[in-house]
Amino acid sequence: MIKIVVGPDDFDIGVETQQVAGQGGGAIASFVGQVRDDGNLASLELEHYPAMTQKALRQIAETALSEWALHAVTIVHRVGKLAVGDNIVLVVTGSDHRGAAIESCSFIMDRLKTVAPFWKKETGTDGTTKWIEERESDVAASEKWQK
Amino acid sequence: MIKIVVGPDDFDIGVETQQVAGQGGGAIASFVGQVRDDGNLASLELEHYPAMTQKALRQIAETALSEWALHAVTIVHRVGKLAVGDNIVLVVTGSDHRGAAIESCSFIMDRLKTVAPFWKKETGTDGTTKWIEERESDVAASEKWQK
Amino acid sequence: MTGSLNIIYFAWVRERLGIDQEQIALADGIETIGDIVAMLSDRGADYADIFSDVGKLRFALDQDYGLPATPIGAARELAIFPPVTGG
Amino acid sequence: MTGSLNIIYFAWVRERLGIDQEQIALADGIETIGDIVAMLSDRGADYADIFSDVGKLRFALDQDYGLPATPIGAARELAIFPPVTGG
Repeated sequence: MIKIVVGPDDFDIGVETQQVAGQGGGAIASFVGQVRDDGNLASLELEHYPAMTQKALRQIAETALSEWALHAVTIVHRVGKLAVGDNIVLVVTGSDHRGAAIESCSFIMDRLKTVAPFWKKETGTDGTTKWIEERESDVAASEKWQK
Repeated sequence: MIKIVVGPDDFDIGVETQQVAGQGGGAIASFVGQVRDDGNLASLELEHYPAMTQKALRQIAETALSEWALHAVTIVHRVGKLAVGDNIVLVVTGSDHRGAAIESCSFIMDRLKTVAPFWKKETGTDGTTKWIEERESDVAASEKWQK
Repeated sequence: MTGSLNIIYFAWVRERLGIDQEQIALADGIETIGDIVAMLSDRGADYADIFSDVGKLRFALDQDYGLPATPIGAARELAIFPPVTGG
Repeated sequence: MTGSLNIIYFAWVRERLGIDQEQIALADGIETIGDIVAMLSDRGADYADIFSDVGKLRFALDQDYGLPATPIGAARELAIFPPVTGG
């Protein structure tokens, strides 16, 4: 079962993991990404490409389901204006085996970071704005899954 | 910050991940292991070595903290009688970077499986009991972290 | 090949252009994503600044990633944006 | 070296012995975990069944893992149990 949610609303990791666990298995891995305080960040604006986002996330989830023995994949990604400490992204995977659950969760995050059409714009405490740039480490993390 | 809980009580992944997130970072990985229904399992009894369990789990958490840049590690492991679908174990790690969070979560689970003094005894739907045996795949998963 | 294509911009590309989309006519000789980008780049100095370095841009044709060499074919929407930074 | 040692059993070792712990006197010549296990194994056929194959057992001396060759030293508690299966 694949569940993809993209929108402004916050998520509840308890509810989402329980839903994935309910699909069977017994091994549930999850990852939460939050707005990190780098010392002078006031807020973060997440823009996306609505017509493509669902499609891109679904393709990532389907690839995960074809590569690992999973019962369920949930991806939630927020858009709009977020504050320091707010949730941004949640990935939950359910499997019979912890290795499959954890690895596929890691794969989904790495792919999402380099493929899903989201862009972050930071507003600093001094009022200046800045579009976040792609990080080489994210590109490398995503490429390591290519065989 | 290290938090270790061993006891009969269930845990709340929402509460535990929030606590880890509150220690800073922005990348929170978690793993939940539940009692898996293999078709004829009635219940599971988890025995442990109380004097050693806390110590063994703390050592694993400390190793994780020394190997990865983490803000917090939480390990919760239940003991006593559990039913199919019940939570057994929770590991939550918090870091600035998702790689560190996910890898250390995986490391802690692999180590816990082969080092922490817990033993599982299954009672089948036909009333027979059986001590679970060590799995080669768990030993291999644990050994792959040795450098 | 003639027809029209909707071009849609995101993030700093959108901000610097001041528009989020435009409809363009596909003149003869415009076959690939690269041809479109060259055409945009030729509009003036501001456009050249944004579009001359394709390495800084990513492209999606009808919501699938494409490269400068990817043919437009019968696609209806070309998105041009910086490398993604979600998650 | 003389003294006493508390031996504590878990899981099927505990169940098959029917006791969860016992106090033993450390006679001369008992220096290592392996010496203790050999002594237990010598108690009779049931004990031999449980303790003769050290590969099926794990040992902790004062709550730290030990091997058959590990010296008892001043330890106060030896735990003998099957490979762990938690998580």
